[in-house]
Amino acid sequence: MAADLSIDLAGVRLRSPVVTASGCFASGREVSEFIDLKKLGAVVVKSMTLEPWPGKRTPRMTETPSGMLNAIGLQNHGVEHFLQVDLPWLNRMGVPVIASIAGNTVQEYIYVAEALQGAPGVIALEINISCPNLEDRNNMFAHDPKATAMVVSAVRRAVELPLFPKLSPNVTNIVEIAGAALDSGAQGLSLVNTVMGMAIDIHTGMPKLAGVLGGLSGPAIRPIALRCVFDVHRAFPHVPIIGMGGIMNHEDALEFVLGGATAVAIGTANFIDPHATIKTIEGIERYMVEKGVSNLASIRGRVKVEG
Amino acid sequence: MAADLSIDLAGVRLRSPVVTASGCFASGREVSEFIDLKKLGAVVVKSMTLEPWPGKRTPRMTETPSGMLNAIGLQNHGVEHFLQVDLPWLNRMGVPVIASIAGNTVQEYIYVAEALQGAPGVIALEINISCPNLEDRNNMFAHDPKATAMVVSAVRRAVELPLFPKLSPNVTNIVEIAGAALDSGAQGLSLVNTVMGMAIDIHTGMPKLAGVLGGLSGPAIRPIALRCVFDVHRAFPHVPIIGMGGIMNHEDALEFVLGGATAVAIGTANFIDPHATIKTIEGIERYMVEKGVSNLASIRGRVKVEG
Amino acid sequence: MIQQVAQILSYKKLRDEYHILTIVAPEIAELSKPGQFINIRPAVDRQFILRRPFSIYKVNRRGEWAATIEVVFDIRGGGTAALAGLRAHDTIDVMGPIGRPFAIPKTRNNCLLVGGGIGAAPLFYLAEELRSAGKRVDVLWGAASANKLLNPIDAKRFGAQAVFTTEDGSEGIEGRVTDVLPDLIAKCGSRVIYACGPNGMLQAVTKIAQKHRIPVQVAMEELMGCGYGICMTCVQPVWDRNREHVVHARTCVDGPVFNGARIAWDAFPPERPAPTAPVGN
Amino acid sequence: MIQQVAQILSYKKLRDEYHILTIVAPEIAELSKPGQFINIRPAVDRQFILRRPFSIYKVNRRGEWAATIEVVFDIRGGGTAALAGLRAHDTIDVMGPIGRPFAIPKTRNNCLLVGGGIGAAPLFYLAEELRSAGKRVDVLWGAASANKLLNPIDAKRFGAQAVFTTEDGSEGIEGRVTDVLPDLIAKCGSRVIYACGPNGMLQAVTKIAQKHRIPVQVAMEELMGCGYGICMTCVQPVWDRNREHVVHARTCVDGPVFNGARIAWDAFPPERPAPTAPVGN
Ligand SMILES: Cc1cc2nc3c(=O)[nH]c(=O)nc-3n(C[C@H](O)[C@H](O)[C@H](O)COP(=O)(O)OP(=O)(O)OC[C@H]3O[C@@H](n4cnc5c(N)ncnc54)[C@H](O)[C@@H]3O)c2cc1C
Ligand SMILES: Cc1cc2nc3c(=O)[nH]c(=O)nc-3n(C[C@H](O)[C@H](O)[C@H](O)COP(=O)(O)OP(=O)(O)OC[C@H]3O[C@@H](n4cnc5c(N)ncnc54)[C@H](O)[C@@H]3O)c2cc1C
Ligand SMILES: Cc1cc2nc3c(=O)[nH]c(=O)nc-3n(C[C@H](O)[C@H](O)[C@H](O)COP(=O)(O)O)c2cc1C
Ligand SMILES: Cc1cc2nc3c(=O)[nH]c(=O)nc-3n(C[C@H](O)[C@H](O)[C@H](O)COP(=O)(O)O)c2cc1C
Ligand code: FES
Ligand code: FES
Repeated sequence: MAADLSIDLAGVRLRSPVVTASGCFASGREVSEFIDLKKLGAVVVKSMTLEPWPGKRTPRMTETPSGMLNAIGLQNHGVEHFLQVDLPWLNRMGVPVIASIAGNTVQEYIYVAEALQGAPGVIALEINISCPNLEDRNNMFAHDPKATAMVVSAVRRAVELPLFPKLSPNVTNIVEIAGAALDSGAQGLSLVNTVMGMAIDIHTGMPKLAGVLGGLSGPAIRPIALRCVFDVHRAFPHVPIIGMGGIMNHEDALEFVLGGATAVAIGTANFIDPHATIKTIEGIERYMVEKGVSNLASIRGRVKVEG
Repeated sequence: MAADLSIDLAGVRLRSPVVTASGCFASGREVSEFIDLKKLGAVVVKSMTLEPWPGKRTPRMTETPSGMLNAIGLQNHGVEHFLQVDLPWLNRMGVPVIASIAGNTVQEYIYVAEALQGAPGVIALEINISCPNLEDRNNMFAHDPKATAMVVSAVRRAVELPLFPKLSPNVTNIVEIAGAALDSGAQGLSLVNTVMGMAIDIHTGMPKLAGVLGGLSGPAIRPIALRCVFDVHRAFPHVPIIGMGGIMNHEDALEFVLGGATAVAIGTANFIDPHATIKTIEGIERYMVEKGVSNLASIRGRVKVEG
Repeated sequence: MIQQVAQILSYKKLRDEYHILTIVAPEIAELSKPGQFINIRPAVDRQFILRRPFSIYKVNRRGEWAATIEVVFDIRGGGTAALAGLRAHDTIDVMGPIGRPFAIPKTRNNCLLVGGGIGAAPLFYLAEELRSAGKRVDVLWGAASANKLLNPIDAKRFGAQAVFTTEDGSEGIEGRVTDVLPDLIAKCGSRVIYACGPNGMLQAVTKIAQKHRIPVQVAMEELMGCGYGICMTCVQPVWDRNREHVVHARTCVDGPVFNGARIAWDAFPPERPAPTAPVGN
Repeated sequence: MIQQVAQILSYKKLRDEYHILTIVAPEIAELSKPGQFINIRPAVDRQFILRRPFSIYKVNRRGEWAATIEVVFDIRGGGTAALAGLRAHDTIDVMGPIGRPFAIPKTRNNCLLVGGGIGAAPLFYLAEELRSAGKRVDVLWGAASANKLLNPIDAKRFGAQAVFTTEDGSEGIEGRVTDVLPDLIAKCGSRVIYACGPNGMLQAVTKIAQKHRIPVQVAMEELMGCGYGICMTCVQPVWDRNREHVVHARTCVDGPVFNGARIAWDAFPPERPAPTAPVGN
């Protein structure tokens, strides 16, 4: 029996359930030396802002047990550069694009979104709300249901594209934030962004990141990310979810699908192995054939729990 | 130069800065086959409830990258058994005891605390508020500043002992919860409890824990726990903190001290090596001698960051 | 109980199926009794952090240059894979001996040992002790197929009767141990049964033993966080003395050997667990 | 750039101080140029998950049975420790060759190579290429002490002038490379400088080169998440073309070799960083 890897993501049919995690794939050029981007469900590009952002000082990264902390500071060339340079290239590659947008004010999100409206090959916007809100004492948008609703509904009004707000796991009640995002017009959700962490060099007394605090990613956070996906899926069973966090291979990816993810995103694994996405797709296909699973939708969220 | 390892914890002088993490040392009997408990700052015993609790079904544990998930369900023999059996034994061992108390209602916390008031050798209470609150739709006490305040102030009124509420990292703003606990009369804080997570067996479709969700501990969570300690210490520089989360050796322990911990607790590491606490103490002493640190208080929170 | 860094005396394969490590650990060997286990840290610096428990398969108190313990295992994941990579002179961190051993009967003589697959491991050490105590030992090994039967050659050596069952009939009788157990009990005049293997098998063996009114000791397995009694992850549901309530006993130190009649077999987890309050812990 | 699982041809130690791995990687060897590096995954299943970057130390395009690359390293932590445990026939996952190589000057002839400690690694490969291009190569190695000087024997072989400085005076001139650099430039009539080593040294060397109005190429190091351009962790502050703004260039693919004059040396992190908004990322 042949396995159909295609999935429906908020009305868009994707060739495969595997996409890239924003900021862990740049715009795909470097990785395309190793893999055929067309095999991916979509490329989720590095979050873009209105103007180019320089990002933070170095050190921007440090390793921790089974993970890494990063504090890049959203270095990116800005939405114009994306439209002029990266998007045309991605279109030539023939892979659907999910544009991740970021900003420090609601207005900035709106400007970036408007610039992307109608851009060829952009099938959805991922809204990276794990950004400090300059208008509210630098609180993360993602940490407050109201701020989340503000950004999402503003972008909703500005564009027609399907919206996937990307939620932070650093919250008491991710279901509440998810609800706020969905009530504000989101078609789906991306879960999750990095977990806030820190590391210190005990010999120099210096923080290991110039930004002091950073985002934890990699296998270490997989159980945390999976729990977020599970909780949100049980609360909103019909909402498409792009699940991510520590997915290194097809087995990890399938854990997320059984937990409630519609699609999975691969982030840190790309740093270790440029073929990680493709190997994951191939592994999922093998699993489906072995288990006689004709399409992923049929096992989504099917972890055996009561109710 | 000799290093003085003793510390002041909310007015009590402890022989060493290393204590045990509740639930990761039972009451010390098993570990005493391997180490001299007197060398520890204190033994923090498994959380106790009013009545004996049977705990959850098995499987109660599963390994994850650089960590483990547990869902024990606070299996314990109840406060009476502790007073009759465990405490007298611990007193004979000559080690100070921090009693961890838990419950599902504010009243239950009060009963357990009252039973412990004046118990010999009990130098403080750790209040495990990572428990479902039966009176509020099973929400964790630790996830809500009001519920946290309710428990802490109630226990405050009930007993004279120094109180160390143990906070959960699964919150949006741990500083806010810490503030609520301190305003309610806590002398110090224990940071942190486990991070909520989940794992699924993709071959059976079963959750890997009978409780489905569990608490993540071990090296994987160290950067997260350290960030919590750092944030709370910067907000409340004069409050003693027992820091924990993934501490496996003296280097990890010193990261927490530089980040703001007064004392450190060793949990999961005891499962791997019954000598983990002692080795950590010896390593801290070596470090102090090498660096010419006369007492730990002098480097507490001294990570080199602005302000 | 002892913790020590011990040296590997030898590694060998058994029938291309199982792996045997002989570990130089005089004190542990000295103290150990059949049914106990050791808890090994296969490696440091790996993504898995915990120890791995293994039954004591054989003990050689007069080893070439020091007393040794043997463990036999099959490769399940990272830990056993790391152990299978060890060679003579490598060292590993070992804790043991751990847990309640099998009880050697004073009066009863005919002992029947029932083992499922690799689960038969502790029964080899037990058989030796029983025989040196002058008991009659009969053996019933079951497995999915011939290659999964644990060391039948030795089993035939010490078994007055040595019966094998395989589910695919590739060796011995086609079927499961429980199919032949009743007849074998009668035939051997068994007065006590020792069993180790999958839970399902242990439960079935217990039922049969109870029908025959003979005591049965079962060696249980459960996921272990610490392996020495401090974490409460490894519990079994057992009846309290007056058989009123089911309580949780630690497999590592209150077991791994239990009286089969004390296990509350029906209290094991449901097919679909309900999400319960996550931490606590 | 290529990713492949490559076999170790040999492991050897250099002066009890450094470790040398010779790796069979024909295609990578074929493509590689001096100044480029390879990114190695020392092991799987470890608590550390990322690759480790190493300069290409030597290339042998006519290896005994296939073209090989050599890397030389000292043990800093888990990754290099794992690499030092590799032996002939072991395999590792390698990506390379990566990054902007050193530029070989068309007209200028006298090339001065300045290396600090292990940082001298890529300069050995460079020296070979320069000399086969008919250039004069002079060498200035500095280190804390004699044993930390990288392979001075070879350095003397290919250096018209080969000068060594050690901070403790245990070999060569007591002091730092920058103490002798000005004189050496004059003495050798150096027209271009290639430098690799600690940031502080590279900055000082750049200043001196600029005073002498000769171009300097520096090979920089920075923590690398991916080593092939997708994660933005490895950036260096560099001046944009019209020297108006400092922009962040990736060390892995926009470097590791930079024109020393383009690095914004004063833009490096402050002693006490301020906690800034954590994620984003
Ligand atoms: C008392 C006792 C005695 C045992 N004796 C033997 C023996 O003699 N020979 C043998 O081959 N195996 C034995 N086992 C099972 C053995 O411990 C596991 O096969 C081993 O831990 C698997 O580790 P892994 O990393 O290779 O597999 P993984 O599946 O990667 O292990 C993942 C986690 O699950 C745990 N685990 C997996 N299987 C089991 C199991 N069956 N029981 C307990 N924990 C498990 C591991 O310890 C680890 O924590 C025994 C188990 C117990 C509890
Ligand atoms: C372009 C480049 C070329 C290099 N060439 C060499 C070489 O030829 N010989 C050599 O001995 N070393 C070289 N290094 C440094 C080498 O990469 C580190 O020594 C190594 O990564 C340390 O890994 P570890 O696990 O042993 O140490 P750990 O300290 O445990 O490593 C922890 C983390 O820090 C990173 N790290 C540590 N030191 C460095 C460093 N100096 N530069 C970049 N990342 C670092 C590691 O990659 C890892 O991610 C080079 C680095 C770069 C960037
Ligand atoms: C270096 C790095 C940069 C990242 N940049 C972004 C980003 O720009 N926007 C975003 O939404 N997430 C970003 N992330 C988060 C990832 O998209 C992903 O949510 C997270 O890393 C968890 O997945 P993983 O464990 O597979 O990496 C970044 C992560 C890393 C490690
Ligand atoms: C098996 C297990 C049982 C635990 N039981 C308790 C408990 O009863 N009360 C409590 O406050 N914390 C409990 N904890 C949490 C630990 O005390 C500690 O906060 C956490 O494990 C992080 O530290 P570690 O990474 O060093 O283990 C338990 C943790 C584990 C792993
Ligand atoms: S494994 Fe920890 S108590 Fe048994
Ligand atoms: S290391 Fe990832 S961009 Fe350079």
